[in-house]
Amino acid sequence: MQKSILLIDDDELITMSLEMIISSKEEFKIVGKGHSGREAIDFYEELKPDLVLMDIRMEGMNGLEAAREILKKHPEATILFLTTFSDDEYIIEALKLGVRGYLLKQDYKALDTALTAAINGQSVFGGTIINKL
Amino acid sequence: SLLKNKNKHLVLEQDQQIHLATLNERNRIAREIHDNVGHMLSRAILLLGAIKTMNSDENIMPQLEMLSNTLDESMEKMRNSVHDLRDDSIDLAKNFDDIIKELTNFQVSTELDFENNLPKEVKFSLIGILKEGVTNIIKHSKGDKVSIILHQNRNFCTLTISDNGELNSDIKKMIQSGIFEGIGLENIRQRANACNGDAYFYCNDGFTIFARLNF
Amino acid sequence: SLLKNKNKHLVLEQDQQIHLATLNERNRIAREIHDNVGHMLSRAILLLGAIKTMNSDENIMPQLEMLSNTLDESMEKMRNSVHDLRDDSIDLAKNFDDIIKELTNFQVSTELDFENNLPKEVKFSLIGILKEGVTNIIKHSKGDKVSIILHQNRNFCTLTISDNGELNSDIKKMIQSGIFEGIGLENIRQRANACNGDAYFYCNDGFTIFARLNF
Ligand SMILES: Nc1ncnc2c1ncn2[C@@H]1O[C@H](COP(=O)(O)OP(=O)(O)OP(=O)(O)O)[C@@H](O)[C@H]1O
Ligand SMILES: Nc1ncnc2c1ncn2[C@@H]1O[C@H](COP(=O)(O)OP(=O)(O)OP(=O)(O)O)[C@@H](O)[C@H]1O
Ligand SMILES: [K+]
Ligand SMILES: [Mg+2]
Ligand SMILES: [Mg+2]
Ligand SMILES: [Mg+2]
Repeated sequence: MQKSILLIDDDELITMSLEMIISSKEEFKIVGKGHSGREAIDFYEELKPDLVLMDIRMEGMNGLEAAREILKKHPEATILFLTTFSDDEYIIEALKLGVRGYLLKQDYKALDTALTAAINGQSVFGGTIINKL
Repeated sequence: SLLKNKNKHLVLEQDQQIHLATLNERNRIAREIHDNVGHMLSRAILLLGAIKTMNSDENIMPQLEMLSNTLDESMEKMRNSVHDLRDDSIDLAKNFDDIIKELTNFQVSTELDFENNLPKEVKFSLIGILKEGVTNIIKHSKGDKVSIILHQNRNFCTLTISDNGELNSDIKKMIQSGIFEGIGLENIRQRANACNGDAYFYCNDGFTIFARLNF
Repeated sequence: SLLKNKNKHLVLEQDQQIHLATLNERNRIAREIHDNVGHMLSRAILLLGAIKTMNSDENIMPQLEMLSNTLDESMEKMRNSVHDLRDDSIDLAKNFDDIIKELTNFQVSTELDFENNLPKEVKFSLIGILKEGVTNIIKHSKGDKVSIILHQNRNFCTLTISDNGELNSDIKKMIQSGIFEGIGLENIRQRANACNGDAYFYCNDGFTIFARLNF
């Protein structure tokens, strides 16, 4: 069974690129693309994807707030953040929220391993996959 | 006196302020580069990843690969710069070196034995003391040799700055009495005191500053 | 006195040193980023140009074009950052703003009328004077209103800092006699003097600092 993925980033070039890369893999399909924290929440309700891949820094409602909202209603949701740098502050925040971790946007080579690991309940921190925290 | 006290306050705060100003500036720049250039580069790298996935023209594959490496390297370089920017540690060796370099007309021997784990305030004080000592040598010494020795122990360190210029007897008396003309030597003592230590001045065979700082 | 003189020297040098330290740091970083990241980026842009020429896969042409734009933009952003880094101008408005923000418990009215072409030393002195004045208000004033007025003329400017807190008679006498407890007001006068100007203190209806700086 293909795993369904929701992509959220305020930069359309990023969601387009990620879609091109992820759709080329057999095991995944992109079910939605959004560009704000608000859309992340709405699309999650509507699509119930296997995984949300979401930018942290967005105008208006940022990724951290959107994740908090989604997880409040759906503690089982699998969310991975997208960042530009591995930033300690984000890692700590993400940990506190209960998301599965974060990925560097530019680290697209590690993408499918990371997505699979996260969907299987493992934690992903930058290129590192951790079994249980 | 009151004014003297104010003076002490000022000197001790100055080091701290200069360091803080430098740090603030660094952080501002780090943030700016991080937000602007970093964002652009990461989207370029990701887009190129997408292009490589889609591309069906075998001929350009090696060039796309080279481009990929170049962009990765740019990101790496930028990250390192930004990381350097965020590092607020004080490079004691570098600071000592810069000050010692000013002694162009002296034959200098150094023995600097310390770890970079010295507390920040101790580093500030050591740099301040060395700076005053070296300024005095350039301004006042009649000698031609200088020796600078820094030793670190478990919970204290000592800094010795000596030169071989003989002092005239008036100045010897003045220094032995603890009354100084300027505020240089007084500042050295205050910096040592600020680190629960003390400073001593000797006028045999030239002039020697010996400071002990505790941590 | 000698010590007083040293003090003056120290205060005036401090502003300069902090600014210099900041500038040095900026330039170091600007050079590093420019040399490293800039070099890499220009390689990438060149390589991409070659790829676009060679490419025969129509499907990826739009993406290659987008990548091209992204890289150009990265270069532009980097250039701007580096350029900003090299800019050694002092933003007087920003500095005034930061200091005035500290007056959280006062109702503040400002009238800042100046051009950014003020000489650098005048800007330093104005910032220093405002800082001392604001610190004093926070520390000593019994009032709740502050007014800050800066006027620039062809070859001089004036800065007025007033608050409506009444002074007790002892302090009034002290200030009128020109003998100050701390070094704050003395520093204000020295900063004004350093710009061929002077500072005056008035204790009617609260406390007012009036400084005139020439250039
Ligand atoms: N290395 C030295 N060789 C010879 N004389 C020295 C040396 N260091 C200090 N002195 C003498 O000790 C005096 C006091 O030094 P201090 O640093 O306190 O004051 P200063 O150098 O005269 O002035 P300031 O440091 O305030 O600019 C000096 O004036 C000088 O006569
Ligand atoms: N805005 C003010 N309101 C009331 N009193 C003031 C005000 N500004 C200064 N003073 C009085 O004038 C005195 C001298 O000020 P000055 O800034 O010279 O010294 P200080 O603030 O006491 O100490 P320092 O500035 O050296 O830390 C102060 O002690 C205070 O009594
Ligand atoms: K697919
Ligand atoms: Mg974003
Ligand atoms: Mg001296
Ligand atoms: Mg004061």
